[in-house]
Amino acid sequence: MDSILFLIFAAISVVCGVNLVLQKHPISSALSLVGVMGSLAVLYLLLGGEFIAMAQLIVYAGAIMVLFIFVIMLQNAGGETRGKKRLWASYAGAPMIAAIIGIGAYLIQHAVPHTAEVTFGAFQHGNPFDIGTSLFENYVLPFEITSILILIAIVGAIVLARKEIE
Amino acid sequence: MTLLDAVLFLPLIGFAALLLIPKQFSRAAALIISLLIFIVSLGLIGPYWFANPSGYVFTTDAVWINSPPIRYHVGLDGLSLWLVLLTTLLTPISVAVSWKYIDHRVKEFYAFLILLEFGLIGVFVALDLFLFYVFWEICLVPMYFLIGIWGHERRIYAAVKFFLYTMAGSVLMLAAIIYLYNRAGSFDYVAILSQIETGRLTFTPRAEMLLFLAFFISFAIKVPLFPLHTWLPDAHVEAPTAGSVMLASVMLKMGAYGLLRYCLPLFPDAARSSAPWVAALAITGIIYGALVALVQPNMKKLVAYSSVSHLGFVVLGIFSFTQQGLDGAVYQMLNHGISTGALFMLVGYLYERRHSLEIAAYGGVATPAPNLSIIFLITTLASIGLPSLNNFVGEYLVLQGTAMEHFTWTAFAAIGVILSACYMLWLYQRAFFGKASDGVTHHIYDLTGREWAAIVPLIALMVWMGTFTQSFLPPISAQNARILDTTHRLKTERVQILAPEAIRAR
Amino acid sequence: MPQLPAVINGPAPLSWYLILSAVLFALGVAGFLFRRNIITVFMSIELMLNAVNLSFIAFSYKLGRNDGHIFSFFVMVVAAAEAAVGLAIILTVFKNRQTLEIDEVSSLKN
Amino acid sequence: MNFLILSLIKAAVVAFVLMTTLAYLQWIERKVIAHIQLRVGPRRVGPHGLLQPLADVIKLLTKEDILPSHVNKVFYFLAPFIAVFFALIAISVIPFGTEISVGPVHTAMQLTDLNIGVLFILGLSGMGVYGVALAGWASNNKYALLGGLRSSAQMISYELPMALAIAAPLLMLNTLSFRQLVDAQSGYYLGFIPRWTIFQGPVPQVVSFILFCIAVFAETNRVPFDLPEAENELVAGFHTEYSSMKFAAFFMAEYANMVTVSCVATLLFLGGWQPLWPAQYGSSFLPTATFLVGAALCFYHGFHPARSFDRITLPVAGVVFLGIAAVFLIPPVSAVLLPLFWFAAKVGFILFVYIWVRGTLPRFRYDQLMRFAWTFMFPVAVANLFITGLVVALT
Amino acid sequence: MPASFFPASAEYLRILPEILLTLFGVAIMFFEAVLSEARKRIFAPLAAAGLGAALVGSIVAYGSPGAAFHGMIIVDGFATFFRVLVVAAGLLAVFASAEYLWRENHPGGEFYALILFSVAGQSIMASANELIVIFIGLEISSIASYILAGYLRDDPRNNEAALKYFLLGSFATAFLLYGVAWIYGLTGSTNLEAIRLALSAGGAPPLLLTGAAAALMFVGFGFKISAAPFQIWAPDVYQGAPAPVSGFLSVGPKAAAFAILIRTFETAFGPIAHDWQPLMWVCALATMIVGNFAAIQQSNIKRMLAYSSIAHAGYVLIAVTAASQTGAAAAMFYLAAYAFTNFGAFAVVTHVARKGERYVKIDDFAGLARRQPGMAAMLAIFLLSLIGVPLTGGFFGKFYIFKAALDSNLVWLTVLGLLNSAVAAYYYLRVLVVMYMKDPDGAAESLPSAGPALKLAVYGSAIVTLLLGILPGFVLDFANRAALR
Repeated sequence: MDSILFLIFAAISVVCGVNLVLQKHPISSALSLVGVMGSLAVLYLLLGGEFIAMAQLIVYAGAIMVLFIFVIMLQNAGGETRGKKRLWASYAGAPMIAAIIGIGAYLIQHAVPHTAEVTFGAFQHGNPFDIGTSLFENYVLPFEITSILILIAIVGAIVLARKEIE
Repeated sequence: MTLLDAVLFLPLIGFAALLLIPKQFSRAAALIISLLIFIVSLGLIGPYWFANPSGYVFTTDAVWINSPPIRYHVGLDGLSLWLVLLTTLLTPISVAVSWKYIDHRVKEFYAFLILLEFGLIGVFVALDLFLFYVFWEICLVPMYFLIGIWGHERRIYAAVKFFLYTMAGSVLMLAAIIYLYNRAGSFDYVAILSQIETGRLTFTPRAEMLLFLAFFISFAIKVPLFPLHTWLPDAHVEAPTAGSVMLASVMLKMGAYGLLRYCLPLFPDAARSSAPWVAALAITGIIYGALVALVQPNMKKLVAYSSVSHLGFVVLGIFSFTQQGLDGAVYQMLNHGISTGALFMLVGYLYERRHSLEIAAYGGVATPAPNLSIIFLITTLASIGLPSLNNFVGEYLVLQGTAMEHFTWTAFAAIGVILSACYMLWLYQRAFFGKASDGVTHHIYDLTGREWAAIVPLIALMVWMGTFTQSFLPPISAQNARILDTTHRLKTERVQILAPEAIRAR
Repeated sequence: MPQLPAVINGPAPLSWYLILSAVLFALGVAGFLFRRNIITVFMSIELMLNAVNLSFIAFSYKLGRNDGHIFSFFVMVVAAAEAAVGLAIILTVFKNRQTLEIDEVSSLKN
Repeated sequence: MNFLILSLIKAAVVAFVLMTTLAYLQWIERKVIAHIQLRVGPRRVGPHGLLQPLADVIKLLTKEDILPSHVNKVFYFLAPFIAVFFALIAISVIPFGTEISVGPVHTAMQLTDLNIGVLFILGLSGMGVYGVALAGWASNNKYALLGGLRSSAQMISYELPMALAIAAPLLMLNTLSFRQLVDAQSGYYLGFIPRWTIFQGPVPQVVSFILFCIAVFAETNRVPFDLPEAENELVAGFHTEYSSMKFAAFFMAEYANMVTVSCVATLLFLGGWQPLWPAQYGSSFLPTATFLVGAALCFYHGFHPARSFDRITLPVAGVVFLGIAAVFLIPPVSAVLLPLFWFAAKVGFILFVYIWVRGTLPRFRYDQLMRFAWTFMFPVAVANLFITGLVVALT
Repeated sequence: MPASFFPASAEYLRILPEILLTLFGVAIMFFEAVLSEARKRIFAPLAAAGLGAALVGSIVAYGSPGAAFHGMIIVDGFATFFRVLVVAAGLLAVFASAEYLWRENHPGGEFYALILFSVAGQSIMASANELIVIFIGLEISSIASYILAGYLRDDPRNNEAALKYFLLGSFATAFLLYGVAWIYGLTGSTNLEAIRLALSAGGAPPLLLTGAAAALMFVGFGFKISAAPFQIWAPDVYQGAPAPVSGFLSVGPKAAAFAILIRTFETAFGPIAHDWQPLMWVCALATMIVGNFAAIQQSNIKRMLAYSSIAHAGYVLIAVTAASQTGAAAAMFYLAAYAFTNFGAFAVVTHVARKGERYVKIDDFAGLARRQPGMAAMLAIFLLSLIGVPLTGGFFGKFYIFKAALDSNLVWLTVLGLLNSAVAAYYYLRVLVVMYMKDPDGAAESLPSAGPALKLAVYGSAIVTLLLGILPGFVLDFANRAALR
């Protein structure tokens, strides 16, 4: 069942990922990405990451991607036109990517012990309590400095996007 | 704090002072400063006047940077003594010749000139490889500006070419210096030399050859040796008179000085094994320079190519590995400094009057300017190597020294002497004799008092050096003997490592 | 968490997860390199970050510690900040040029 | 397979109840609004218009499904599905009552008890924006687009104070599972003040409750925050181009969301199915009493001569109420139904407030709405969270 | 609440500079909101005060060295060196931009706040001892930099710079993260010391994988330091960004990126140094060559300086390739010298460019020596230092780097590097030529004299450049003592 679930959602995510790359219109790409994120959230659950799966939904799918869609809608730009310059990409791109993936997969297959298997429920430290404990004990510094990051993002978005007030 | 430190740092102080002094006084200030430096520097002769000390005098050895241990280590020996004096002498003269010639951005001009003096003196007195390199590079900057700002039409091209050639050579030298430091654990020239002499520091032949080449190429560019000389005519032609004087008289000597000071003692085996090749290049340079000078329509270019030829003698002498050859080479360095410096000044005088460097624009100058003609003639003869004038002594010694070891070299080199007579006399004939054209009679006037004052010391020195050789030669010979001693001993006895006592016993 | 009966619990090898992560990462790279719409390019980067997160979580499972979860949490936060700023930048570009074609944003150079 | 069957049964029950609720919520709303406006509301179809929802459904199903020619077809079809999917799936983590035992089966009155239930709800509510945004965009119509943009902006903006408002009680209760949340609110101060979050020490979460309520009004695009659908400005907002079932889907999503957030508010702040006062003071008789009163009213009005219309329906309703009141007195059944009653009562109250507000408050202007979110809601929520956190940390 | 929950006060002391920077940044944002337009001149002094406080803070923090927050950061000489360096870079940026912002009609506290935050990020990078902190620090610095690069949002050049910087920067970050993920998976830790232990222990993970992970991380770092072949963003960004920002970008983030590069590769990946050295070798060489040969062809001075800064990254990579303590020390010294030199050059460019940055061609510097001899002389000093002429900091920097390289027997890299630096002289000289040897273009409008703050930045940089060239001992000794291992 675990592997079946994995295969289903892996397939969804890969199909969505390919779709993201192939779709001409950004909105289609954006929704494909949401699809990837959603299926990844399920995979996180399979790996025992309850909190992170929800964070994936809330932060990524629910906030970041909405922002993307928002901007795409604001600009209301059409699909991209076919450029001559990138023609080589359409011929060389796919085999190249396939080759890279192949090599990577081969490496990984040989690097990770075959005994390592994922059983649903075997990993118990992904719940909010454990995450919170780690976050506020070991990782309190990164957590705190992340606030600077967010502050910057706020300031930056305001600096760049606000309307000029006469 | 010794006298030498004072001589070294006075120009730097002078440079700063010049920058601060108001524009209208800068000429006078530059003259006063450079004269003051010259007078102070005369004191350097002291030890050699009373005795002929072996080794370094006026040494200062202080820490500059802790790690890596870079020291402010300066000292004077027979080799550097005269070169320092040549520098300090030519600087006020350069100031004097530029008095009218330089009419814009006067203050900067003199500032750069004095800064150049600082670098040059530094090069000649540094006893720390790193310090040497620093001064070596410092010389580059003011000269670059002197050529680039106050030069003639193609000044920018010439300045950049000059800079890049020298820079390219010197980076290799830097690599070699660092490598030496890594092997010897010190930048101190004296320490490294003693390590090499005592056999504590040895190189594989290949490494030694590479190190030698790294230094050699850098120096050869500066000398300049035959295929690396192409920057020189450009730089000379485009430089203002004072720049040409400093360039020809002192800066070219940096290369030869480097060969003597570093290439030979530090890498004797490599130097000796490459001597035939170097000599071949030097002879090629002598003949090539002379031939090209022969066909030059441009006076300054002619003098420039004659420099290539003359410096060929210097290199030939150095790589003859004989006492006479080395003495001659050093003497020739000084001679060339004085006679070619004088030639450039005189050409500069002509240019100030006629505003042309083409030989064809002159002719019959002797009529409106007899005194100028006479001075030019003396200088020409000195440059040719007329006996009793200075160049004769140098060339003779070089040829003699070379002949002792390799007679064929001498035979070829002698052709250069003959050719030099041809091109110099032909130049004199074309420029000073014949019927004076309107342009010449209208513009040419005789020497002014300032011009006299600038040229007379050089003429006097030509005669003095040509006749009273012994006033100058002893310190040089002593130093050269030491260099030769090092290289010989190492050549013959390098097989076994010598104890320091054994060396001292010699 | 409701537990599934053991009968239908068939484990999946961990390396599958990692390979999936690599595949998604490569897809992201491909999107970045081959796409010309600025927003799509940016989304490709997000896809790469997601792939990285999957790796983190998978490794976390392997190591039996939750550090990886924390890391991917930070990655999400950073991605959010990046998205806010990045989209603001894209908006300014669009405002001044009226285009989202990356090839047309090349007024610099000589 | 026990688990699966049980889950299916529960899902079926929940789905049926939810659908019915949604349908009748609409009816109730129309009735309440009508009464607020001194009208009578629907009463043509069935007694008191009770069959109106049914009629509406039939109408929507049989209406012509218009597919405008200029829309982006894929997303145009996808949008309502997304909206309704995320709206309905959220209910799966909501518990309605305590655990029950029917014969050998022991189960919770809840589809699934995630230990991250609150996060799940938050996540889904974030996903709900997609339906709205996509609908607006896919319609390829400027009113729809503006409506879509507005409502997504609004939902994003208000999600923040909502999440912060939720965080405060979570800090006190220290769990993310809805069931445990409710359990943590059991008990009474001084024997009669319920330990609901809005009353619980050390920091009674009144402020966050209010904030939450305001935020969810905006989240669900309800008056006074229904700018995206402002008829006089934007026709009908993002669903301008939708008709028949697809329109119904949006409609259903909106009401489902209302129900969900009401449930969440109940669970988080109002103690879930915990009674208002302890059983020893007779709280378990309240349902019976209520329905008795209801029955009495029905009978009173039914037999009132002025109400000739209701001569049959009201007495029937009264009889039904009487029956219900009786059911609440049967001990084993009442154990199951009492929590349900309390839960439904609280949710119903909040839903009533929704309708009440709609009937009384005017609409915001768009800039007011956004400014309100960022300059009032957000700072207050942060301050509340900060104070709560501080107090919790210190005690 | 357990007492151990709160870190000890010494640990807070160790992040004092970051705390100060953040506080001042927030204060500026606060005043931005409440102050009237007329009072907005206080932002620059306030930011300078913040940076000054951070400077003191870094030194105070150095008073209690050691790791803090569960080994997330470590305060040692290395960290302090780079902290001081990035704070100084920020200080220069503040001085150079005060006038610029008024000139471009964009005065505002956000700019300074972003500089402070960016510096805080770099400061975190300097002291980070853990990959996640490195990552977050890097992002803080980068995101602030993206915004700064596009700060004048109505200027299409700014937009383009910001966009390219942002897209390529985020792309690189993803690679970095993927590398981090693998390192975490392979070694079970993200703490640099722990990684080092894991890699040197008996059961070290397969080299192929650690190597691949390290390479992925290097892609990320390589982008930030603009090493070839990841340098493509740099010219566009430096050309398009506001001149003082370009100066800042070429200095602060770069130095901090080198700090983490050195710390990561020499601490964590030290055990596999022999395996990454060849790669670094190639990268260093390629970086120098790309930078120098592209710079020769430029006519825009900002673009030229961008390529030159790529080339300089190549020189520093030589020191990194050396993988030794002297190498690290040399890189530190070089970065210090380079920071002041390059920033100074950009500051002069800022001044000459004038409103709207219309005069950024090299030819626009014609006759600068006549018009403003002081500025010209300073730029000459900076250019000479970039060439590596003695008595300037650049010279000693190059010297130490090549010395370190020779120490590690990288003879050919040294020789090629030196030849590269000779090539580089060519394009720097071109600017000198134009400034000193060409007459000013008659059409160019007159150049107002620089304001005091800009002058302070320019002259200050020049003084430090010269100081590092004449008395490098102090800085070098510190670097030597502080260098890792």
